[in-house]
Amino acid sequence: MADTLLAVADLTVRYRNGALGVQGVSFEVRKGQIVAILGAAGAGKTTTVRGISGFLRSEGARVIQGDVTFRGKNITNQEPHNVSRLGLFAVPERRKIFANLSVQENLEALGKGMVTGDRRAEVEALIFDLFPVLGEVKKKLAGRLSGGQQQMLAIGRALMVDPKLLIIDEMTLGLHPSLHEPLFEAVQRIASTGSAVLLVDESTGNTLEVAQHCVLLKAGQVWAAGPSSDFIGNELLVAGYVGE
Amino acid sequence: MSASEAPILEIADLTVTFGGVKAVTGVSSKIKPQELVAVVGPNGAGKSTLLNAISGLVRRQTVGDIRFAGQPLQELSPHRRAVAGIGRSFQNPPLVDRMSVVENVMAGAFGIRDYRVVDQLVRWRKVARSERARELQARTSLDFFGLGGIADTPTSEIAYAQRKLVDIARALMAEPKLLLLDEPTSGLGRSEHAAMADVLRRLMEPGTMTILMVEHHMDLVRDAATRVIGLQAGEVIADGATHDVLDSAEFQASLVGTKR
Amino acid sequence: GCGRAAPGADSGPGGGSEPYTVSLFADISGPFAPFVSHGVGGFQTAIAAINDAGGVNGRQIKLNNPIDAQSTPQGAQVAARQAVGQAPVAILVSTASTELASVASVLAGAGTTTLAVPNDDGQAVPPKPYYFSATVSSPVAAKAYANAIEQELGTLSGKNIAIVVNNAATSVAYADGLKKLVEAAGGRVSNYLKNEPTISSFTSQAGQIMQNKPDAMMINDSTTNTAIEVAALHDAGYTGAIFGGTAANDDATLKKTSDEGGDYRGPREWKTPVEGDQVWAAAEKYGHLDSAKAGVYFSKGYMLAYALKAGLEACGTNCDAKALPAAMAKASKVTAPGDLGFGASGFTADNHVLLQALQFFGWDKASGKPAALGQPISMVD
Amino acid sequence: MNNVLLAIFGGLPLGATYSLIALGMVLIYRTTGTFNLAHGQFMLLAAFVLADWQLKRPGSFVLGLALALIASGVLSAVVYKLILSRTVGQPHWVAFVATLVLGVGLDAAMSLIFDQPSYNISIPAMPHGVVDLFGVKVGWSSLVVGAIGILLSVVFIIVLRFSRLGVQVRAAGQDPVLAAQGGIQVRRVYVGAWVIGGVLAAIAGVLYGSSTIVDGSMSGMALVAVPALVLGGLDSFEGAIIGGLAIGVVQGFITVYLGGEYVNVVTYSILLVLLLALPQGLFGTREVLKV
Amino acid sequence: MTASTVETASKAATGPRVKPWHLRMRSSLFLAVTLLAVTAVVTSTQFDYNIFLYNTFLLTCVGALAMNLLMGTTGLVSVGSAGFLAAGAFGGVWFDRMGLPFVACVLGGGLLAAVLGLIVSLPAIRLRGLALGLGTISVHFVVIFVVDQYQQRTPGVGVIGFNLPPLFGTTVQVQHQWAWLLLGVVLLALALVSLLGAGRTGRALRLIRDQEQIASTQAIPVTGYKMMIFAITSFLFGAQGALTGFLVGQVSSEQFTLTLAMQYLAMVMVGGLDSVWGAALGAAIFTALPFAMQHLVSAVLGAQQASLNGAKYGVIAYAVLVIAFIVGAPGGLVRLVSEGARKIQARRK
Ligand SMILES: Nc1ncnc2c1ncn2[C@@H]1O[C@H](COP(=O)(O)OP(=O)(O)OP(=O)(O)O)[C@@H](O)[C@H]1O
Ligand SMILES: Nc1ncnc2c1ncn2[C@@H]1O[C@H](COP(=O)(O)OP(=O)(O)OP(=O)(O)O)[C@@H](O)[C@H]1O
Ligand SMILES: [Mg+2]
Ligand SMILES: [Mg+2]
Repeated sequence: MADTLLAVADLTVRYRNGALGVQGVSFEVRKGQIVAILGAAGAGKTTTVRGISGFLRSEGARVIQGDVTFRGKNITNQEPHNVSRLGLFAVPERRKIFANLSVQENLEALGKGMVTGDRRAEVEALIFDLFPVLGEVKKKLAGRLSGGQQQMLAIGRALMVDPKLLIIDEMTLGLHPSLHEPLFEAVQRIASTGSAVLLVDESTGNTLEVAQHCVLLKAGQVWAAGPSSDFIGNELLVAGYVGE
Repeated sequence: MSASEAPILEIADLTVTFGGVKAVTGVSSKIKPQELVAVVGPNGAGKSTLLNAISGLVRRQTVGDIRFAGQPLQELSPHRRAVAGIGRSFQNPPLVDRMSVVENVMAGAFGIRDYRVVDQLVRWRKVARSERARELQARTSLDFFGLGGIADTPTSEIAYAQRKLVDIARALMAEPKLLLLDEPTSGLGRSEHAAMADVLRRLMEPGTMTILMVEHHMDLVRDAATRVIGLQAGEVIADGATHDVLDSAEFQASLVGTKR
Repeated sequence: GCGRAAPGADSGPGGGSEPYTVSLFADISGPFAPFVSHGVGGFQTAIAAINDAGGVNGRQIKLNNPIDAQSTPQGAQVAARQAVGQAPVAILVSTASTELASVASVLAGAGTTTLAVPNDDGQAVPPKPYYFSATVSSPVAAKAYANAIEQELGTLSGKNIAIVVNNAATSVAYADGLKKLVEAAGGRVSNYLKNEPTISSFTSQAGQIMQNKPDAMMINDSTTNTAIEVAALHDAGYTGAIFGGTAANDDATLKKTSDEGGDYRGPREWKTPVEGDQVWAAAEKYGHLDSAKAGVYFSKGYMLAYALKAGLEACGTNCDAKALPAAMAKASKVTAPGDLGFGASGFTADNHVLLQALQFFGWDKASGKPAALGQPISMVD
Repeated sequence: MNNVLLAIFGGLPLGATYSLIALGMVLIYRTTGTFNLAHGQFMLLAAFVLADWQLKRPGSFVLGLALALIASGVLSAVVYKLILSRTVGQPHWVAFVATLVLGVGLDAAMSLIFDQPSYNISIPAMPHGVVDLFGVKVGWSSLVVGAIGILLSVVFIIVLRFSRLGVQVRAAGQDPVLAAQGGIQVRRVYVGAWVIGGVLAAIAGVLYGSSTIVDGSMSGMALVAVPALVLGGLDSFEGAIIGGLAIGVVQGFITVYLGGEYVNVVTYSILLVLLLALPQGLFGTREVLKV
Repeated sequence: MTASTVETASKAATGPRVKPWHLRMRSSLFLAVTLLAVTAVVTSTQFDYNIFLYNTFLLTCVGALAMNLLMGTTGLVSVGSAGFLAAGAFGGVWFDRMGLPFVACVLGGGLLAAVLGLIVSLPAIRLRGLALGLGTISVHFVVIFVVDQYQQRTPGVGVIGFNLPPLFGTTVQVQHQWAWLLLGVVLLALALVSLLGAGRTGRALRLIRDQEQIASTQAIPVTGYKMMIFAITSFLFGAQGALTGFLVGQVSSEQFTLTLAMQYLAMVMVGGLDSVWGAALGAAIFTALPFAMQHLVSAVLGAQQASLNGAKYGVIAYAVLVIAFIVGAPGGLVRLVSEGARKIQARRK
């Protein structure tokens, strides 16, 4: 389809120890869409994200089968900076920030794709509006922030590049509930500008509410997939999630 | 006041300062045995810092008085506090990646001196016996968390949520009297919150444990906690029975995070 | 000692056609290798030449492959044991003195004639009947320095001598010896400075030395340090003679120190082969030109091999490991094609050192070559 | 009084050499998190190449210098590509040991290729005279070394302060994968840093070599400069210069008041105290450790 | 929570990389038996110099085991091992000159090194990683300076160093006796290292290694443990130094170089960190390597080249080998072997 941004076909990722993190996962993300990946702990959500974003080698993993296509280009097993250059930005699991850089520097430690000029002022305003605390601690070393503040910073970094596809793994991890709603709203706003968002999040309800499409993983495979509306209050979801 | 009414943890005017900025400001509170207290509050409110102060990780930056079972902690190093019966888990689980899961859990039992360094060199029988018992205990504990299947997996290879649980299982190995949990459910799905609540209840059952838990998920707090302390900008702004605090309108916005 | 498991006597008798077996160990690797490993080339060149010229007493010399002592005492021990185990008539050694000292007991146990490039300073191995060397011990070398300085200044009495050495045991031993001799002759050691192995400035020290206005100097240091020191001394206004050490006597050092304006003299214990002479040709023929170019250790090895030949000749056709030491001691005159000594070569009776004179060299800017300065300094009383 | 001046003016030129060495090591450390203990070998290679060139073609300099800089830069890039890019994700000290072993191997390789016992470098424009500073005579050449070191660090500080490159470089040094995911051309930044680091080493090697004899012992200089590096803070360019000069002066005082044989032991004792009292050095960033 | 709450997507069986107590003990025991057998074979079939070579391997094993405990298990990067060896060797010399018997000299050398180790552990409490590495370089220079001064100031010793008396007299059997004596020492060291590295202490040390900031919250006295490990490993290094002095018969400050210290770092990395087998294999490789390289070079380039430049090629080959291991097999030889075995097993299934 013309507006397909990301196509994942038969993705199989193997870790160094031989374990298959995911097996034969397929789905698509279209422009303007929010797609959610759901699944229990260890179901393979993070592995899927890694398989797409190229964040594999440092984890000792490889895509051994299947294709990941982004904006028409095959990015399977590509280096992260090449993937990023195409406009894909991933916020990895576990608050990945540069602990020994200040908050401000973290927001600038980005490659060519970083917003400039007026747009930058706009984006920064947006970030500090979403997360006012970050504005107060611009000079602080990121490693000294609280857990939630680090997560805010990680998301803030993603906004600094205006990505075509934004992937956020465990978006609300450690964030106070009062921040959830504005954050989901922000995600919707991003999608509405024609970008797309691939979302992994523990707060299933909110996620399903904002997402158009949903992929439910179980034990490394797609257990169910379809429009989010199908999932809300669905038995299948409960089964896939909790495991009978 | 009966003995059991005496607070197990007594915090008086606790202040933690990082380079001039106060992360915790004049916090005072008494926690009684067998309470399950939830600490809630916005990001950066000082919740983790409070736990760090109790377990002794930010000793130099701390002023104020903390007493555990009547004993002042301020002079005690973190490992002595652990020996005294304070166990904890972490917001970002610090496990030894190059050990198997079960060994990570067993590492939590260090404080139980069933044998000493010297025994290790000479009393092999005794050590072997203790080790077997310890391993069994760890496996049982992993089973309890539904992690029995990954007990022998290298820890570098497990998913994030599993790490969080392993961290808690490790904290339990020392059979602490006071258990500090930092966001036990972050990274767990909503349906797993209920399971966590169940775990917490079962931990409380024998009537020997007191839990102080930092948590953002109000469903779990509601479900499990007997009391809630609300922190904001380092100060206690609410302290009371769970429902009283969670339902009071004035704390809804700032603490609970529901509609503004 | 320990080495008696494999006595070296059975190479002996046999007919005239059977070769003499000779073992060889050396610091082929490790920190000392850049200097001493070239002794191997000298041994090999000379023995190949001797064999081609018909051998000794009608017998060839079979030189075994060199064993690496690795510049460590442990390595030297393994190497020495292996050498003794080969049951040779003689053992050739090209290691530094520490390694040699560490194998003293092994060699003593075997009693096999040992011809070694370094000297042991008469401490670890007290002069032994079977032990022969091509390097003087530090007391003897110190005497040579004192003689050379006296030659330059006319007298030591009332003179200020400054000493600069690398803070390594060997160099310090030379300097200590010189200090004693200078003071005994009525002179004064105005500065006695010790250096770390790597320095990159000598400005402060040069200033300190100049405060005492020395008449002559001794520097016993590495090539790089020597270059820095001479330059700094020159900058500080020193114009007198500087007597260098055996570790800094190569062409590049002589040129550099001369470029910097110092009057530096590097001592050479042996001549080095030069293009066109007999030794150079032999080295080229037998594939050791690289070693020959590398300097004085090649020459030491070369001369020791001819000393061995002299000993074997004196010992006779049926010479064996038992008989050789005594015969060797009689080799008071050793000659070799293209003799490399600065005087007569032969073993001194008291300490079995082959070398008998030493020559200081400076850089001759006009010819772009090193040039001998003054007379050879005799090292025998 | 005279002794004090001797110590200071004797120590400064020494410090200038340390500074120049430290500068290259800081660049590599800051970018790739590798403490490059083969830096001395990079210096040596450049010095050998130039000296060998001058030996064979006396009088010619510029081309030889260019070759020397290229040789060292290329070696540096190759070392990064073949070895250090592959230790990513392993602890810092793995790279530390790798560069140490590499140094040993490079020393052996170079002694095979450059088989003269020693070489000379002469820099045509290098002033040979002596300046008299308050009664202490200091060689011009050491002043030149110091000036070049200071100039180069000023350039680095300006370039990295006033462009986003500085942040990118430090980000790449801390977490290459995360940096790459943010679109930073980590590979280019790394190779660039190694090449420039190699060229800086070459400059240091040529300058130092011109003041002495060039032989294998030069590669030991990098280790001698380590205390300067730690004093300045491992990741600070200003620190490299000031740390280098300071350690140089301290060593000047040690030689004047204690004697040359105490230089290493006293300097390294100072280093130990420094590591304990001020682990991040004068200008370095303190590492954040937080649970 | 029920057993099925946490799904595992792994499709292949994964073995634990680190084993519980009884498996660790079993592998140490296996190593002990192997060493015993090798010693028996070597002493009964080999000549004097080969046994001597084997003896130097056994000595190296002691240090490698100590290094394994220090760096592999506890994560303390030390470049100070040559310093500890020197302290032990000179301690041995010192006690020998006081007229003490052999055993007292060796134990005394070890204890002297252990005291030094305790002093070193004071900075180690605050330093980690690279900083600790640099700190121990400082310690190296200080120790070597002190022993060098001792050597220079002892009359009649200066250049060459100290001589130590031969231990087993001058009989032919001397190296055999040494081999058995040293085997005993290695087995003691092995027992010490593996017993400390397993069980309760072992887990604590690994927690200190990987998660130092929080180890104290698990009731581990981090400071005390670091001091204990430094003291114990320094003792082992010290005893090794003294024994080496007696085996070789000579001790000189020049023997204890920074390169020697590096060797121990590289050794445990090539063999495999946090594994007694890794330590033993590393020691074996590093003892045999110089000789193997010499032979290799002379086979490839001919004896002529070998005598002249063989060692240089050898050093290059050595560097290449070590770097190849560091880069290509981060777990060292032990991991390489175990993963190879696992693969073969997987294929059989
Ligand atoms: N580095 C690794 N090496 C080996 N196996 C791994 C690795 N990381 C993850 N796995 C395995 O891959 C499977 C999927 O893990 P993944 O991290 O993708 O799960 P997840 O769905 O993101 O879970 P969570 O909700 O806990 O983050 C799990 O079985 C896990 O044990
Ligand atoms: N080591 C430190 N140095 C400096 N500031 C710190 C340090 N630790 C915490 N802080 C600051 O103290 C404040 C409280 O942090 P804390 O980690 O206790 O928050 P928290 O309540 O746990 O938040 P979260 O829910 O996000 O985890 C934050 O502003 C944080 O930046
Ligand atoms: Mg995940
Ligand atoms: Mg927190």
